Amino acid sequence: MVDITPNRGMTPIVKTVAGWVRGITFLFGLYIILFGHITPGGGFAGGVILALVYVLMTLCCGKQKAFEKLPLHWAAELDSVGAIMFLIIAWLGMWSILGGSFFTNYIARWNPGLPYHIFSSGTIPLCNIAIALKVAASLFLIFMLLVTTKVVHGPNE
Amino acid sequence: MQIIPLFVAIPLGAAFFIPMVGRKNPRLSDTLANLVTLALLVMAISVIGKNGVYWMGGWVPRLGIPVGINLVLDGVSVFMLVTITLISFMATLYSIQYMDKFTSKSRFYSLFLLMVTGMIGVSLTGDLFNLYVFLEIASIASYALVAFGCQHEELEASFKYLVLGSVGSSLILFAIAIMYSLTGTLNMAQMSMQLGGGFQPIHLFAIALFIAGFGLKAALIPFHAWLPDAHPSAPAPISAMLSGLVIKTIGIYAMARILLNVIGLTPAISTILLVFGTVSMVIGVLLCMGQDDIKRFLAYSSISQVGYIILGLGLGTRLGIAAALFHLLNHAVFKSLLFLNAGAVEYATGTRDLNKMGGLRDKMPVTSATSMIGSMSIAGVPPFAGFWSKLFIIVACVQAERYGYATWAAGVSVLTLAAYMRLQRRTFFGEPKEAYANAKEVPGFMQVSMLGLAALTIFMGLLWIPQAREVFLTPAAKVLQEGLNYASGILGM
Amino acid sequence: MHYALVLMLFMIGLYGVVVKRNLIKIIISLVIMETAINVFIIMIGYRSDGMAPIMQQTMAPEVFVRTSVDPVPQALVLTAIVIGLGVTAMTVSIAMRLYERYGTYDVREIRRLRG
Amino acid sequence: MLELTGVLLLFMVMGAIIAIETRDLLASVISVTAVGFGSVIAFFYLRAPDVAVVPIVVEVLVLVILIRATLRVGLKTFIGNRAFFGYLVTTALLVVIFLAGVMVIDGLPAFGDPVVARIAEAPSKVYIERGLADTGATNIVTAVLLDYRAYDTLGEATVLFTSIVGAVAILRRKARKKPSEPEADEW
Repeated sequence: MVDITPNRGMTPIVKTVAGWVRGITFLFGLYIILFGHITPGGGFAGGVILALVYVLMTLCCGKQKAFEKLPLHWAAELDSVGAIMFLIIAWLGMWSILGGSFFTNYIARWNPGLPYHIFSSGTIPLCNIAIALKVAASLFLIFMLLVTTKVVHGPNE
Repeated sequence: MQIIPLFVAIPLGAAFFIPMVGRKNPRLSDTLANLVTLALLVMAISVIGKNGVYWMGGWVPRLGIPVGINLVLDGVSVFMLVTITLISFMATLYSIQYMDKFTSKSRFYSLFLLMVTGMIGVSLTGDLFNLYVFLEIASIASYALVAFGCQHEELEASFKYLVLGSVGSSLILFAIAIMYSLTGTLNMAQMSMQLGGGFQPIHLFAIALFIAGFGLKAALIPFHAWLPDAHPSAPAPISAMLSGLVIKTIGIYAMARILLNVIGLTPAISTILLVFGTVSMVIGVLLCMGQDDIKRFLAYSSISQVGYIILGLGLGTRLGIAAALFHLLNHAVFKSLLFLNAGAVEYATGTRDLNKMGGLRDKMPVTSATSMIGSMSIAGVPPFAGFWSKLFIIVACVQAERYGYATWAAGVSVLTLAAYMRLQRRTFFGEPKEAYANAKEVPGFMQVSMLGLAALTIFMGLLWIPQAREVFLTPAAKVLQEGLNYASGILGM
Repeated sequence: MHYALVLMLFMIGLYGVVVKRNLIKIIISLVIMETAINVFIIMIGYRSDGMAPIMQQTMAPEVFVRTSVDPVPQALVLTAIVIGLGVTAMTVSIAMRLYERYGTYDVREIRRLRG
Repeated sequence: MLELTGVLLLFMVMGAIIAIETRDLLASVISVTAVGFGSVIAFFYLRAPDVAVVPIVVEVLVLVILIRATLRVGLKTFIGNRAFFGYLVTTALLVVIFLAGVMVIDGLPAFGDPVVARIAEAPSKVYIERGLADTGATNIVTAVLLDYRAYDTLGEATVLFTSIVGAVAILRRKARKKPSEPEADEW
């Protein structure tokens, strides 16, 4: 059974393998995000994969290691930043030069780009990045909260 | 109509922003939240009498096929916007000092604004799935807000609310999926055109799912189990929002929009609504009479008053719908006033038990006076606003020749009066209790918010005079009453 | 037939929510209901012998239009899954706090939830 | 293909029954994850790779969270049903609803006949035909998600944000304070 008590981890074998897998998974997550408008995937799937990298680290190396990489209050702030980015991308569309309504895909209206290339379809990749940031931060946050909160029976106040 | 998406974007942006900046500085989150709700109120008042359809992303319909999501600003939406922003502003004003009792104020405001966003989104949207998404935003924010105090009572109530609310959402989503499969669209206007009468059994199944789902959200009588726990447990401004707005927006408004504007009010649906309304009205008031907890008392009374609104909507006549909407607004104002009063009493004395109170009139003059006004209004004493809306619902019943329902409505009104007299006598009159000798009036902003709502309660009866009615209530009632004409207005055909 | 099976899955979830008295079992039942609806929505959009709604360079657009499954339900389900995840996370956190108070997940020992 | 989907659904129904009826909470959590993975495979078969990618990872996360919640209990188990009479009434009611549903669900269009093939005015038809030209995205699901119906996606991101803020608020150590006390900073 996975031991998730702080400051401890699993055996060196697991840690080493997780170290290799970590990089590959991270790259895979980035690929899913950036090519979301061409192949299956997108901001949500990619964001969850990025969050799972941290989950993996927490499970095999203990929570201290993951906190070093991404402290909890940073995660909370990244969560807000990602959401605000998405909202700003949408809001820029209301500027009449760019399109005049909320969520206009103003880049695609101006230059749709070549189909099947990464720089195509306007704001969609940008939205994917913002969503991925937001989703990765929120899921990391919720995971850490639920896993590291000490649940002990009895009144605590 | 560039202002329409801002109704959603402004509170949303503020909700994302406040946790970032407000963590260290609670006064900054107070200011931001109040400014945002005030701005929304001003915006809502500025759009009274306007109509418009806003296509997100500039996706205007192609050959009558709506490809994007639309926001619809019509009579009912404006009516709901004004109601929502008005109560939200009063509740944020009240929260400034009331919420000092709790930690993490920035998260409270963030969740509060998300709940407001959800309700505004529901009242503006013209797309069925979008309605579901915003309904979930409002619901999830309210689950979290009910549990905000983290006491066992609050957590239990929130869990119950969450489970029943999620079941309701699932039923609604199921119904939306069936409707999509049958009509091929999610746009409410186009869906209404595709349906075009002549229901198969599968349509009726979807309608039943809709009624059950929204009934759970609105706490109609067989589905009311969560409300008497959830509404009292929340912090007072949230109780005011839940009873005053949430059950009405994501329950009654959404149900009325779908049943009246998309599906069309058939005689069968009308009867179902009338029966549900009457049952909620009668049983709600009977359950309310025996309560000793002041907030639980108010919660049961909400069930009863919601019954009046459903009854008026179920009549389907212009007068019935107008009176129902008028009662919706009135009830939002005076029920949030009463919940804020209950919160003030709890703030000063630390208890909600009616048996332990008494004689608070001299200690808390503002709370006592405003509470008296609220109680008079909800009990239907002239000349307060509640009297007029109940009177017109009864008149509408008589006009539609539903004499039985009219009798029930009048009878329930008398019972409500009796129940509220008992509440007033036990709380504010009688012998002062020793234990609360040093109870004193609540701080300034809380008083301001209660006084504002009390003033509205007194003067809102004026909304029924023809000049005001033509601007505000009649256009709203017209949209719901004309039913399926809704579609042609939006798709421009 | 297929739809009936999905309905059965949904009703099993509903049965669990209504009947079970363990908080974790109730959460699990909610998850099952959500899964059932997601599968149902995707099934609505399925076209016999269709293909995924992702265009390929090697395929003519006309063929794509004729064979692609409906993309809208897929977009809806993506949204619904994330909403479900949010609800689940929140339910679990409330359940954990309740456990902290009472040392049990049994509804019968938790005062208000009775009935 | 249709048979395979049916078998998968049957597997999911069985998994759901086990998840709800087993006495072991851990087994129950694992069964519900099996149901989730069944839905993942069903999504692949139903030509929805976009959707299938998300639940794979989401199921893993839900599994970890739920196991975390159950592990602390010491796996105390009990038969958790209502009192007998109430149980009977509820079950009967649910069976009636189920039978009614089965009766009417034939009214739905046949499985494998989506709205794009059936209804001329369906917006999804426009998406398939004009999606690439309108948005430049070749993945039509992404085009719908982030351009045609981007407003829904904003709502979806907001739902996630709401639940995270809510969970953080619910799990905070200290919820109440004196009005005069300064705001305590967590973390």
